[in-house]
Amino acid sequence: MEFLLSGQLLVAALIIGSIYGLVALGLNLIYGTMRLLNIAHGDLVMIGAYTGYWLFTLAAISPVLAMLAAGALAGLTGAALYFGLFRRQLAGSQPIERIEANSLLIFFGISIVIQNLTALAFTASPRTYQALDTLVRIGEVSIAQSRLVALAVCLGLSAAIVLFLRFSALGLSIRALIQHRTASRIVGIDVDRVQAFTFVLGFALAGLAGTLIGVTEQISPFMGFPFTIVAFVVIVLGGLGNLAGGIAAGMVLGLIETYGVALTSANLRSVLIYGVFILVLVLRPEGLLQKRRLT
Amino acid sequence: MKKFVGALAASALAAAAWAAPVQAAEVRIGYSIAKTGLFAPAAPSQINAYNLWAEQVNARGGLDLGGKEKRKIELIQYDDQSNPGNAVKIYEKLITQDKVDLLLSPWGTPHHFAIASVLERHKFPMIGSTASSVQLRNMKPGNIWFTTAAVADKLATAMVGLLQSAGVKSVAILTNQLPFGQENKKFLMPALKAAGIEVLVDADYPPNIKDMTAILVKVKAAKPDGVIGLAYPGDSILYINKAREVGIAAKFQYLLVGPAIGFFRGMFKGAADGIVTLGHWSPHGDDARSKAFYAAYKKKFKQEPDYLDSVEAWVSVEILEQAVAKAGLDKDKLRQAISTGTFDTIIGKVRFDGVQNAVTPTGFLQIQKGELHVVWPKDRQTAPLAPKTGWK
Amino acid sequence: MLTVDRIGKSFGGVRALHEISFTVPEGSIFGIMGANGAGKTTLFATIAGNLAPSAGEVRLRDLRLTGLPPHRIAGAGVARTFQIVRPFRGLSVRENVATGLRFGARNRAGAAAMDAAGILGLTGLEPVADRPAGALTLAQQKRLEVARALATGPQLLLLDEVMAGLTPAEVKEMIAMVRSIRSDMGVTVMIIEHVMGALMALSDHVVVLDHGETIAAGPPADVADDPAVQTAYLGRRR
Amino acid sequence: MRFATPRETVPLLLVAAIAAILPLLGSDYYLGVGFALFGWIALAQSWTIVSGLAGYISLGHVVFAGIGGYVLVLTWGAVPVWAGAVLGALAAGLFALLVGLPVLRVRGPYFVILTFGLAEFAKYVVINIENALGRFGRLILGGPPVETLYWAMAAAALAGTLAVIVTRRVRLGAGLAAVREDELAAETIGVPTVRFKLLAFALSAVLPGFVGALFVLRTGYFEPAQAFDPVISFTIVTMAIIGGSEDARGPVFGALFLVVLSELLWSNFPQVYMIILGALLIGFVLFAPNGVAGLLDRRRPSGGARAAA
Repeated sequence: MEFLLSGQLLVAALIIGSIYGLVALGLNLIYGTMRLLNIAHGDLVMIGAYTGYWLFTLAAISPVLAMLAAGALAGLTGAALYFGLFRRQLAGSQPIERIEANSLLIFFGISIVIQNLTALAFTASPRTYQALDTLVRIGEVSIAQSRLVALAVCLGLSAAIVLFLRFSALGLSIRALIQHRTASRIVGIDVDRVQAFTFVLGFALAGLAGTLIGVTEQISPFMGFPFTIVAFVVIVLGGLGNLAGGIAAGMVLGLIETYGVALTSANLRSVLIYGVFILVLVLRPEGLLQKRRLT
Repeated sequence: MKKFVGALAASALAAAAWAAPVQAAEVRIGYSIAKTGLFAPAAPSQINAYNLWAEQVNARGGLDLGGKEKRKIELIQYDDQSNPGNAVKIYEKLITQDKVDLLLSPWGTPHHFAIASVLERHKFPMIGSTASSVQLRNMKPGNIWFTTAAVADKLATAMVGLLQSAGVKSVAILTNQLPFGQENKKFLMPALKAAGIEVLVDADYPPNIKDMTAILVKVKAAKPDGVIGLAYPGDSILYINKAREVGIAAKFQYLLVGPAIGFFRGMFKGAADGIVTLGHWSPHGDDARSKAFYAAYKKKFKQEPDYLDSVEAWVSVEILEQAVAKAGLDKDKLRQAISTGTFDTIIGKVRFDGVQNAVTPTGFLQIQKGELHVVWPKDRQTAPLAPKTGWK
Repeated sequence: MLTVDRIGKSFGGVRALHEISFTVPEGSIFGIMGANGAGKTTLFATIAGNLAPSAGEVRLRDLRLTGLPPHRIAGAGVARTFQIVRPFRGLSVRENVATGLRFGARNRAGAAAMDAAGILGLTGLEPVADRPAGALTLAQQKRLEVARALATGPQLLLLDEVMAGLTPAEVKEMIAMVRSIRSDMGVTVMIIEHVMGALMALSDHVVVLDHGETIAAGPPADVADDPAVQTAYLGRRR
Repeated sequence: MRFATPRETVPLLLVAAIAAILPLLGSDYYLGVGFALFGWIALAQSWTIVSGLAGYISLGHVVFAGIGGYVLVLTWGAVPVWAGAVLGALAAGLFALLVGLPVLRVRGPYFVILTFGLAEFAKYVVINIENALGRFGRLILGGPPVETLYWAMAAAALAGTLAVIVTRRVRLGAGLAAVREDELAAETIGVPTVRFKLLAFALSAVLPGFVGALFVLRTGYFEPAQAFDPVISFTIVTMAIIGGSEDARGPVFGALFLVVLSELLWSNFPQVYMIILGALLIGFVLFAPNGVAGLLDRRRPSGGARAAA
């Protein structure tokens, strides 16, 4: 059992956890502020992965730069969808449950469209590329550069966003919106502007994370959905709309996954993840790590 | 309401008219394959082979029909959305609506199994390709044949032979939960035991695995001579990345499915050198047929063929072409020709016994300096097996 | 008819109700007063079974209501309206009432067994009977709350601020309606109201709550003179 | 019983007419299309009972079909084929009863993603069971011919359509409509919400169990990842949304529409088909939330079940 003490294992868990955390953060932002259930979230990850692939393959641009382009592209997609589809939905007088249910179906449609447009454009063939693949040794742990970058970027960005939400005026507005939609309108927050910003930010984060994921994983038009699922598990664990809780839950899931698998069998990974997911939803729909003011 | 029903009726009629067979001079050859869904990423290897074949045959003036005439090929392809249920529907449609002259096989074992009953019902012979399972022996012979040489029980025997020749005394087995991986493991475990090869780590993992570090840390600690990864393409890539990171030093490292696909070697360059995988074909021998196929494929698609799927698909059309040249399009004669004939293919002579390929021995490939060589069986070697030395 | 026996309810340490006890006589109109947050609606929710009390119990004649699910309490003949209206928005007014008729009390005796037309007539909703409930004005939705509750054929009707937000003319109509519910249909009524005059005019008995505790009880006139009530409730309100 | 209304007769007659006409076309292909169409109708009607009438949107309905299929292969050879299919249906219903109590306490979007998670959970559990048993996809040889399966599925579609019509008429339907509109108000006026929801959930599971068994018989192959494919759940929801999920017409229209569309498109333009599907879903949710059925009788005030009338 001494392999459990291996630093390699811990680093792996942290990397997975931080990626989960960042991917889920985007989903959580959008759900928290607008109650939109973005089931197409993973497809933004896919777009980010393709951006990284093409920029590297065609122009030899490093994923570190490509991830910014991917974030921008995904953000633009977000802006188009927000102003094209969701702004009107949110401005209407529909009850929140209706918006939630509708958004799930609309995003499902969007997901199908994005996946198949990508398949039309780039074929369904899986693609991969090797960038930043030098091995870095830190003590007994050896790790590919790309994954080290992923760890640093995911942790850094997650922390930056939490700080931004805590200390900037815009961040404050976002938190106000998460806490209480109607009230924030009354106290004079420009709800539309904050929503647009959050929507774009949520999409951009997914795109950016996508580039980091695409360096180490097979890229295909249909790669995104598992990330949507994981992101949902994470934010349900951390509490829908609870941003810091979500980041922590991403880490927890990374640890559960890595050590759970090491202790039992990788076979049980999905049973484990969905088991946790179901239990949390049935017992505490508001999330395990939920503390109202944690954001 | 009336309007709606009217519109529906009209569109249904339009569909019927559109689907009605067109009397054409071409030989109509149909198949279904996963263009969307779970298996979509795997299908292009097979589609490419079909398209290349049709193009070559047409360039030669058409398909030889029993020596009497030559007709150009028209391929009819449908998407089964990775769903075997759809494949059943599509093959029924191909046979009864489109009235195709010949059928090619879909991608994947479940799809082959699913359409077998359709073929049987309509007495329509079809040569299978990308399917492998011990269960295929339960199929009724006569209208479906399988080119595969990689049935799990035979594979297990061959693997033990290969391991023994490489002096491997202990292994770690990592198995994907998908059927082909599990089936392989089922036959491999007793075979290893019988051969006295010790299994130090036995770990299963799910198809959607994202990180293998946990398993590989265990493998590293156990220091086996060999690692047998009963993996699929996605997890094969994951294995290379993580095994390199963790520093798995076994001299024999095997990945079931994945390394035979063109992009795999391009992706890893030196790191994948020494990896052994399933396959019994390589263009690097002295077979002219193989070299021609390889060159044409590479020229047309700007990538290497999949040494497994593209090759199986290509072998199936080679057999079909030769059988049709002998028997024409008559189903009974064709069945007879396929069942009894011996065919020249890029994997050598092929003859069927019941539904199975009775000739081709199970083989293994190894990546050596970025090229895939046949390393087993010994009489078909294009290069001898070499130990894996580090990750470059 | 209804006995509330030392009911208590707290939400995570916050005490919403404490040791509330009273008895509602058969055939009476029984008023509940109190400032916002005094626990009035919580009291109704514990009687109707929407909330489980932390202590004490509620009995309808010999039947212990506490612990029963809400639909069983409705089946026993207790109906309530909601302060913040909850009509079945997608259904028409008639369907709202029909749903009440289809469920509700198990024993519908005498005047309680009114049909849809009668209830729509009584509540003045006949003209809008085929409109979707979500499209009604607030005043109409308040009446629909009453209509749907009546449709369940109750012996005891809990009315939660059915007059809030109505014009004086509408309040007058509502008062008349409540009176006829008691007199014509023989239904006992408990009523929460902020409109003081209306409550005093209607009720035979009044209970005043403050911070979850009973501070006064008795006939309206007596209660209105109670100094505790005046400081705790009236004093603060003006 | 009152006279049947058009919204009740139209779907019944439509299903019956299609069932009668398709075999006359004399081709296995049409039988195959009909089999799929009726399968989808049966699934979407079942879904409507819990998701359309009670408003609990299930994104995991495939779990019932998967269970039905699994029970069929487990009992294959041990009991007659039809007994296996019926056992599959019962098992699906039983499963719904078992998980329903905790699951139906969860509401709104939480319920939606919970049902999805539940279906995936069941899938992975079955995958692990099959692995432990050493089974890697089960082959079923010698099932009933396509004609038999066709009629069985047509019967399932009729049964599903009837189930929705009857449910809407009886007290259960009125109660479910009340639950959909406002669950708290519903229980307060005496609707036994817990029991009704559970009943609706179980009702909506039985037929999919049967359909799932027929699906397996049709392909002759059972593999958990395919039997529990979430795409099936999504397609059911899409059909119900496009058709309109308020009465028995919606699922028939939705299934008919998508099956015809897919026959026209998917085989040749698969990605285009999927893109159109996605766009249609978005369009209907935004502009015609009551689906084709809603468009047909737009003079109706708004969405509401007539069950209570």
